[in-house]
Amino acid sequence: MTEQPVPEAVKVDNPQQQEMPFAIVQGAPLMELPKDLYIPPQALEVFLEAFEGPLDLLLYLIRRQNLEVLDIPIAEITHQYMEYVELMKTVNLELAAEYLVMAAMLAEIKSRMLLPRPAGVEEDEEDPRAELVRRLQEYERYKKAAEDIETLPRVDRDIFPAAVDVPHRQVLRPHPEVELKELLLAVAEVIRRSERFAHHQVTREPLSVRERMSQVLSKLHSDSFSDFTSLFRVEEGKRGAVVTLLAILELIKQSLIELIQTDPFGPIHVKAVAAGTA
Amino acid sequence: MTPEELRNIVEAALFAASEPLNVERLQLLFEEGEQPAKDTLQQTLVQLQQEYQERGVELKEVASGYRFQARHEVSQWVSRLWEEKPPRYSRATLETLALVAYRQPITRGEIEDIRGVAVSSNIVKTLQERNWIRVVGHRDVPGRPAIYATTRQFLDYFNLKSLDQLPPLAELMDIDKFNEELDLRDPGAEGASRPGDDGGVPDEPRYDPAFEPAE
Amino acid sequence: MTPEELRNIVEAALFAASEPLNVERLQLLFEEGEQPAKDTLQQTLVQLQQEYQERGVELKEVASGYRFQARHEVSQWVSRLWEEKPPRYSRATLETLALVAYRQPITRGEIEDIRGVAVSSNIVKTLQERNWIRVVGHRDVPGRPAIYATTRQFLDYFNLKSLDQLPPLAELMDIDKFNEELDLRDPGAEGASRPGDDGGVPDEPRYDPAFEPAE
Repeated sequence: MTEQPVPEAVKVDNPQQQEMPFAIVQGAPLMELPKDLYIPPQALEVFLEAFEGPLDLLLYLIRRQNLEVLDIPIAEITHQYMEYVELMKTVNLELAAEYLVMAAMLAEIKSRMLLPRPAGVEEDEEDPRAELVRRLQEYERYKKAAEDIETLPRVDRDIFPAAVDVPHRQVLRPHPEVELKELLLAVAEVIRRSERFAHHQVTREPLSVRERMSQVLSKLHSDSFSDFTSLFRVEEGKRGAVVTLLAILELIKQSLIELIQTDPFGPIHVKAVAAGTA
Repeated sequence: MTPEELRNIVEAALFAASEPLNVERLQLLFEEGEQPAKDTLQQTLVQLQQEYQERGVELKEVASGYRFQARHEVSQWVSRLWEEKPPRYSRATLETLALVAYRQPITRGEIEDIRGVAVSSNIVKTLQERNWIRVVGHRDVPGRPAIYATTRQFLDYFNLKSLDQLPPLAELMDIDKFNEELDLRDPGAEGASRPGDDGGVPDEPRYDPAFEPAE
Repeated sequence: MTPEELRNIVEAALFAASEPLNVERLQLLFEEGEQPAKDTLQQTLVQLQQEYQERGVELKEVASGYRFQARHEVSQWVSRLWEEKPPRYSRATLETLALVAYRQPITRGEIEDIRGVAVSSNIVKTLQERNWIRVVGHRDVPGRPAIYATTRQFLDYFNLKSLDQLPPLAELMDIDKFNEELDLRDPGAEGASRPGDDGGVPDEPRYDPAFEPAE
């Protein structure tokens, strides 16, 4: 960040504050902005830096003469302004470009003011100064707004927020969030891939059966038998019984569980095949 | 959780956070399912504001939430903690900032039109790096220039809750009135075709920071 | 200066300072000739310590002076101010989880067969630590591989009552149709060209209830 200190010359529009040297030119203090048109060439750059552009300079010239913006003596102001612009051109062409546009505008206004108005012709035309006045006023209100903002209390200068340490701070690493959509896209993608490239055809059992397979498996132990009927729940009705039966058959097919029936029509017992840790 | 425990958590969080906290942010301090209602938190904030009424720090509401800060009355002593001078901003920077604040959303070209001088890229960059202004879109004209607006951080920095707490803009004298005063023309003539009229300058900022999307 | 004014200055300075302050440093807040005695400041510090005894922050004496800090009791909540942004799961993790959900009970080897690529132990461990999958048995083949299934927490997280609320595989396989439907159901999809959209990740709910298949 390149924060330049606001030059003292910013105070030019407060004529009562002229005790401070406006600039030091070859060792000699320049106490105020030149009242006549002569600016020592060495001071020109300092002089220009004090202004934020042609509108600012014009405002300064008007204010210095204690004029209302509305009563600009265009001829006089234009004359002074042009003198400054002439000086600028010799030093800082880039900057002068913007000032030249303003000079052209002033010259145009001046010429229109000089032309005699044809008698008896009702003019629809506005006063040629109107546009200039509008721009000057518009600029001045934001110049003022900037000054207001400068005086607002602000952090670092007038506002001091509190800051305390948290000595027992814990590092919290939240779990990633997953949307169901992501999961579904992942499964679709992986199955599609496997079907395209592998010999492997993924069968598509209803999910209820697969879920039930997990449930049955987690209920069973490998070191003791459970009652076959304990796997069924009356409140689930026929559909539930079918799902459970399909799950058991699939588990047997995959050699994950075994069924034992000692007598015909005797009770059926079931246990997990492996010594699972579940 | 007792009201005292809740108050202590909110109090400590406000003191520990490096930026203002709002009610939504405070809710996130708690596990899902344990989050206090917004009303409850709002009451806690009011309670804290009262408890700190007579103390060296105050709980201040700014644009993006609440923060504890040294009370104005003691700031002359507190400021002596720092030897460095606070940063100063050039007139060009402040005028550019003022135009974004009062005329947002606004393009760089529009700022230049009003200031009558080019706005350097550095100024725009500085203001963006400070998080005071940001690009909120692009104007649909050739070159698609960026449109700038101020941020919540801008308001926070200047101790403001919303843009309408900015000092009011000076009145712009009506051009019609100007024409009358010049006494050059028929007093009744209406300035029907004011040059450069952009449809009226609003005195109030048009940009509502409440619409700013969360960052 | 009243004792309250002095306390407020010391209090504000301690809160505003970024490092601990000792009595000598506190004296420097005042103009020469107006500096309170060290004893007076020491008493003020003791008073502040007492006033903050039951609050969310405490005044603690450390080697280089006094500082306010969040009380231990509230630090678990306050710490969440700095909670890191949640990372994202890798595609391999999501595919593994998806296969456990749709093909359970399933071994790691079976997952590898379908994915055509090895599944790292880390992935399985991550999903187990999240309590989304668990071992429900071991297959009776050499190596006795663990068999995995999803958990109740998995269903809870995705707001499902049972697995058959997931769309059947056959429906998912029609990927174009599926994508279209996702787009239609995704309320965020229409904001593709919002002005000022800086490409940030929109805050979408992690689960769209509209997504739930009709029963």
